[in-house]
Amino acid sequence: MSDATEDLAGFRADIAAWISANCPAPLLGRPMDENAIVWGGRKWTFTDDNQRLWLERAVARGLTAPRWPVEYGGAGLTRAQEKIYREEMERLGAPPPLESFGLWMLGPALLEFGNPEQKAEHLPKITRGQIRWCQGYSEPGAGSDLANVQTRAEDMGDHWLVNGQKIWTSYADRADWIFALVRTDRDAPKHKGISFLLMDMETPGITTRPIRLISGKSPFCETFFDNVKVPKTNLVGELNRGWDIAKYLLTHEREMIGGGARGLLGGRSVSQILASQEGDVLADPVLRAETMQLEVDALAFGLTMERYKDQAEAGRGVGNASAMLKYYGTELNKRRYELLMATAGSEGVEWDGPHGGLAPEWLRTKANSIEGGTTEVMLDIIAKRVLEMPNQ
Amino acid sequence: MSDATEDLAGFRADIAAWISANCPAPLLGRPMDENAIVWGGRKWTFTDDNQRLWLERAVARGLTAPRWPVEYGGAGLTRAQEKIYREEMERLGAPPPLESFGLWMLGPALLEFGNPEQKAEHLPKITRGQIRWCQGYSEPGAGSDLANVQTRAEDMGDHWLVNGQKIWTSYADRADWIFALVRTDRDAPKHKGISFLLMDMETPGITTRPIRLISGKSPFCETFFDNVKVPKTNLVGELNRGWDIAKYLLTHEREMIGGGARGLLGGRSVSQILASQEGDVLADPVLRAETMQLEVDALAFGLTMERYKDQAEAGRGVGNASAMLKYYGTELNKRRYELLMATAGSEGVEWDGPHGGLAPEWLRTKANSIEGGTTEVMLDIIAKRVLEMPNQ
Amino acid sequence: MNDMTPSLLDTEDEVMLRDAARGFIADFAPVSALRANRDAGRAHDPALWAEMAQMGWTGVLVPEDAGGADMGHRAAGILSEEMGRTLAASPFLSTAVIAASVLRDAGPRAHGALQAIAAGEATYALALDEGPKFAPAATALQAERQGNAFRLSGAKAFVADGSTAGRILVLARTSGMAGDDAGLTLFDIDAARAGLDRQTLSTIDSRDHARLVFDGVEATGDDIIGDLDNGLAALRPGLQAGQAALAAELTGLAGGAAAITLGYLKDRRQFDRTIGSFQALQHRAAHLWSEIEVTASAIANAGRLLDHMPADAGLAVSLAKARAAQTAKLAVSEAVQMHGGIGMTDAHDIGFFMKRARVGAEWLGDYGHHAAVIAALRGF
Amino acid sequence: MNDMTPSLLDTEDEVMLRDAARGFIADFAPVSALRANRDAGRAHDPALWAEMAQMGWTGVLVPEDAGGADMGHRAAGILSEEMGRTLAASPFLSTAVIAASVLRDAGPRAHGALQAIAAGEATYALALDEGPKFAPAATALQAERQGNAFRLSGAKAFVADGSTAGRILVLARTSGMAGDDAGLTLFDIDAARAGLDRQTLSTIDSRDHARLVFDGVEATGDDIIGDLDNGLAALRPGLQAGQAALAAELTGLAGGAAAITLGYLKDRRQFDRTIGSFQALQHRAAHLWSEIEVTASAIANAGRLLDHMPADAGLAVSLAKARAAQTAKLAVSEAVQMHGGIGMTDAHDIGFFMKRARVGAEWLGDYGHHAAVIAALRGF
Repeated sequence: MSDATEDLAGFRADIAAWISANCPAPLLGRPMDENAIVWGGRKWTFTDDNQRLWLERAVARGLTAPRWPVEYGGAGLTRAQEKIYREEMERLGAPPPLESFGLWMLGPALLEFGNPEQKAEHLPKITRGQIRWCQGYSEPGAGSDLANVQTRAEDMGDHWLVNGQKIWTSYADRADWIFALVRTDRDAPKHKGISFLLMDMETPGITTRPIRLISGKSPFCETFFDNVKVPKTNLVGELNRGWDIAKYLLTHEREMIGGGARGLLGGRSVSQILASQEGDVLADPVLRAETMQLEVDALAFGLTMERYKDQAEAGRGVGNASAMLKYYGTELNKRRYELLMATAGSEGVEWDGPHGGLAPEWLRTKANSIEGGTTEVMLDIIAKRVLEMPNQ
Repeated sequence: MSDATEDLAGFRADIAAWISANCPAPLLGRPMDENAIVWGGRKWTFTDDNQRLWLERAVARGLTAPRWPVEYGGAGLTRAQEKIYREEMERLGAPPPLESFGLWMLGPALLEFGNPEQKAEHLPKITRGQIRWCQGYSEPGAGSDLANVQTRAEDMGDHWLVNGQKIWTSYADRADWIFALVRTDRDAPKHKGISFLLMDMETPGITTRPIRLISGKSPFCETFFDNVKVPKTNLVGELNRGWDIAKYLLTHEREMIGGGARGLLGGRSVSQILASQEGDVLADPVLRAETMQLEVDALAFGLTMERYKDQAEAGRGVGNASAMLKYYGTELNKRRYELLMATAGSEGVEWDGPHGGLAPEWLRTKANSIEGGTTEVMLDIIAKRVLEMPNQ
Repeated sequence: MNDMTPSLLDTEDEVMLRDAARGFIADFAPVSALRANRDAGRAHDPALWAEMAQMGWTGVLVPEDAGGADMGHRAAGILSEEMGRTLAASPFLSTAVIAASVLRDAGPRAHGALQAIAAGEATYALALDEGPKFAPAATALQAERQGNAFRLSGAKAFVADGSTAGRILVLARTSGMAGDDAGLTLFDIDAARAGLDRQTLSTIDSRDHARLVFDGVEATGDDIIGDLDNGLAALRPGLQAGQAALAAELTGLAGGAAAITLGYLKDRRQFDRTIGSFQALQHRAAHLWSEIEVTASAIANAGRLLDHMPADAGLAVSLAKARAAQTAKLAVSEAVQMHGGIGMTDAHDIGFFMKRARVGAEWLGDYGHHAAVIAALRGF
Repeated sequence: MNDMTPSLLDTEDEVMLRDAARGFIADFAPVSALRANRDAGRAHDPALWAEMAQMGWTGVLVPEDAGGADMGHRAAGILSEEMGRTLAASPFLSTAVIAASVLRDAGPRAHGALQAIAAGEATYALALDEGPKFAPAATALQAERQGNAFRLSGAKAFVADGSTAGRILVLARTSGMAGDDAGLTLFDIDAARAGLDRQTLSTIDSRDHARLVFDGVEATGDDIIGDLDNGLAALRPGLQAGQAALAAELTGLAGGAAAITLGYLKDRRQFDRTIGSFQALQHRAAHLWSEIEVTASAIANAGRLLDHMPADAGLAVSLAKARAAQTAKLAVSEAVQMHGGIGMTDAHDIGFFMKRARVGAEWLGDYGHHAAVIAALRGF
């Protein structure tokens, strides 16, 4: 056993012991439904004290952001350590102490593109769950054409004046701050002239309106900007180079969405769920063959996620190939829920039947292949940028 | 029962009696393999006297071309009668007395576009199996772009002078005449300036070379034209309007190819074949589910072929929707043979194993979705012409 | 399927019926009507049902001597298809198709019931499945004999139109065990009968579905349709008619979703061009259209065979339902995906198609069930 | 699969091995070599095998003390993948992978055999299946005891490298009945032994496959690998190694077919544009690339587990073979279709990929077999 391997084995034992000692027992092994997620932020109320306690302890150890530097409230883990941490969390049934767009999206962007003041100001509030962020990319009518940004920020000397409208801003009605793409040069080509701006949602002139989805839920909002004054210091990275940050985050988001098979499933595969259900639904050769196919594809895709993460870690960038993870992962997730609905039969079509929130989750998965870049855009990216297929 | 229905019942009885009385018993129920087909023509030799006898009797009754006018050697049947004729042929296990490109392709073109002399000259020789035709459409490098005709026919006053090369000419090495698209106006737009020309393959300057396919067979040839002199009267339809005839025949061909599930299968479905085989290959849920799906789709497609034929007969043209028949039928046929290969296991991969010519036929089906317009071209046609989707 | 099958083309009468139905439904039951019903918390609009009765649709399968139009199963399929195009909600399938098909074989006693259906005065629900999958023989609900009467006890899990129908056709076990084909009896009872608890389910298609709990509900021999212990035979015509009509509805639904999507693709611009000009979307739209065309043939065939050779229609009916379930699934998947974000919003109609397609795929037997029926009939 | 699984990334050594293999194969075993073999009526070129021995490939799984390079299963997979890219034909899989894996567990007696493999002097074939589908337990070929010896009688239907191999690993029944897992014994015999008739099969992939008929072939206890009546256990390491390497070959084949096709799409013009600019083809090419990427992970994983935790590698091996069979099928279907007419001609190479993919999909278990193994291991 090499030294590195030995160190990791030690780390595994330590972290497992820490989780066991610190995660309140009532939280262990609970299904990860919507209500079990801790999002944090000014408006947040914990559903119980255990959640609060677990968050506080994780914050103290830096484990809300395991790989971020310790100075910003992270734990400074290596990729291998982080993987072990997540494995042990899953094995012990401990829920993530905190989830947020700050952790997933803004933090990585600031770590890469932010200046020291911005990092010091925003990152600790994210790791401590004090500020909840939302993302302002899409605009009405622009759809997949993200670079078609019409919301404009005018340079008024001592501040930016923002006017326009965003759509698909996740939980904007519950978020404290927004990171958004705004147009700062209207004469430049589409992908130039975009900047990356941070705004406090309490700034006068910002209003939000939830969008009701086909699942009956409203996780997204429309967000309106009417003469919103934003400090000049809230611009991240270079002026008019916001598209670079957006691309960086899109790649990041794709990997994340591609890997997502959370929700009702928890860590379980569809086959495990079906095998545990009453009545032998898999006696039907059609459903059985589909389940086998899904199992085969999901196992292979899980390995692929690991391989790509290892590759990114090894410093060999994943780049445009992340489009594949997003494409494959989201299509797989849709198949997963189609199969669950098919096996649930008439019980599955109730909004609140014996299978709990299956129907809304099923409908929710239909957005997987749209948000963060549609399946069609991902295939275009693979064809044009990975395979270098011609335009004419 | 209406008069029409009564008449048809009478026709069914008559034709069944005629088939029983005239088709030599040894031909009944034989598998329709390659060697069982009668193609006719100057170079033809019957494999046995029964084939010759059956052809002669069918010719006498006009039944090599059931729907053609009696004056050209047809039987003048209605669509409903023809359908009954084919049903009874299949039920009694009688083979078609004659197959040929003349019957399938050139005849319909001449009936629609030919002048009286051309009809009188060529149609009877087709129905009697005296002349075997081949088709000269494709050219090297043109692929799906059939209108990209480079073979040219120059007007030399008293004759056409033809130079160029055709590819995918079916059995050109065994055919007596060829119908071909030739360019007669090099300055006109691509689809104009093409004419439809008939040529005797014995004319000096025409040579052929068989193309060996991945199946090991050579049903197609390259055909070369080197200063070939062709009588002016061999042009069908209007000068430079040959594309109209080609389109008419392409539609016709598509319907024909789409409907084709002949060869080894005879009239049997894949499920019937599999159910009759030793060992329960369908105990495997994967193969079972695939067989079920194929059965469902094949039954529904068979009904669709009937519906479209009825529609054409009712005078409501099928038009561009024929692209769907071609697309769906050929893709279905490929699935059929993939399934047969999968169930045959290692026996299927022998060129000449226990499943006879399965492997070559399987490979042959791969051309189904290429010849007569590729699947991609068919989908383009449906999208642009049936669904009227935009170009930009 | 059989060389005597009549042509699958619509007759002139059928073309007229389809045109009339499409026009009427566009006016009186567009998708916005389903939305209005949903928002008002009602499963369907009685005024629409009254209009359908006026036009003779409620009597589409009722004999003329009972006041029906007796147009036949192909006609019922055409009406269902047109209703499917806009997701028009009504008790049509449960009442005018299933119940009418069961009752017209039930002899003179059912004359009044058929008259009431044709007149639009009676509505029916079929209480059949007790678990999440279609399985008539699995019926366990007991009809216990007490002298001349029966007491029905048990639960039906998923009854379409179950909370609003005036009458219930309920399959109950009078002998044998759950799983036996024999020993089942079909009862036709008033939904208001004592001991029957109807629990409305909140389902994704915003239609009326209910769980029915029978707690000693009384029935007599007069309530039996067909023969004691032979209820499956009495039910078969209704089941087949219902499966064929539901398949037609799903095919109409697929066509409706495809048409809305095609309109969107021709209209919507992105990346400086109409998205309908992207070849990848064109090929997928063309494939979807092809699937719908092929399924339409199976729908027409099922209607024709039920009209002309009902004893041999089993394969055709299962073929129609199997194909329709898959085609509708493809259509709504493509429709929602091609709409992008807007299709995910409740404000857009396309989501309704996806929800109804899922319910329709399950009800009266899913793809796997019908594919297995076909496999059995085809001998493998 | 397991949280201790080593990284699936190629190590530096593996990257070098792959590069070297690709270069060598491009020079010495391009697709044209397969064509030349086929046209010459020979299954593979002994000169190529000698070169492979020179480079240590024949000893990739042979321990160093027997003269092997002992590079492991991941390395064998990389070599197989590269051979798959050009359809390089050799006895590599039968000999260097399957036989070497079986023999290295067979104790000191097999030392000489392993030396001969590493030196490129011995070639092996595995005589297993007696019917058209992979089914070791179905073995019926009898090894009848006669004193200290056995007499083998029966037939093996489809033996890869069966007509050219110098030695045969043959699974025979020493007790029990066809279908029993127990009662099988694995023999290692000289192919020249009396009573063994080798009938060369003409197969679509132009490789060596034979039907082997055993008519009282004599074997002794010394010829037994592993334990009497426990042949499946002795065979397992070879089977798993072979399945993983065959899966790697098929994935390389898929990648090779995709690369040729991509080149064609970028080159070929039609309708006045490069056909690779058609979006429908682009999306299909992108999908195919995605499938190959995902399968490549399963291949790497199978190799890693065979190297590091062979006792737990069953799921990983079946996953690799299941994915590879389907991916190769998709790749060759798309490749042939996208080539159009030219792809149908024997003069073009792409057809060879389709033919080998079909053979590889069947050999050592098809998709359905391995998917069922996975289902069983995953508890459903």
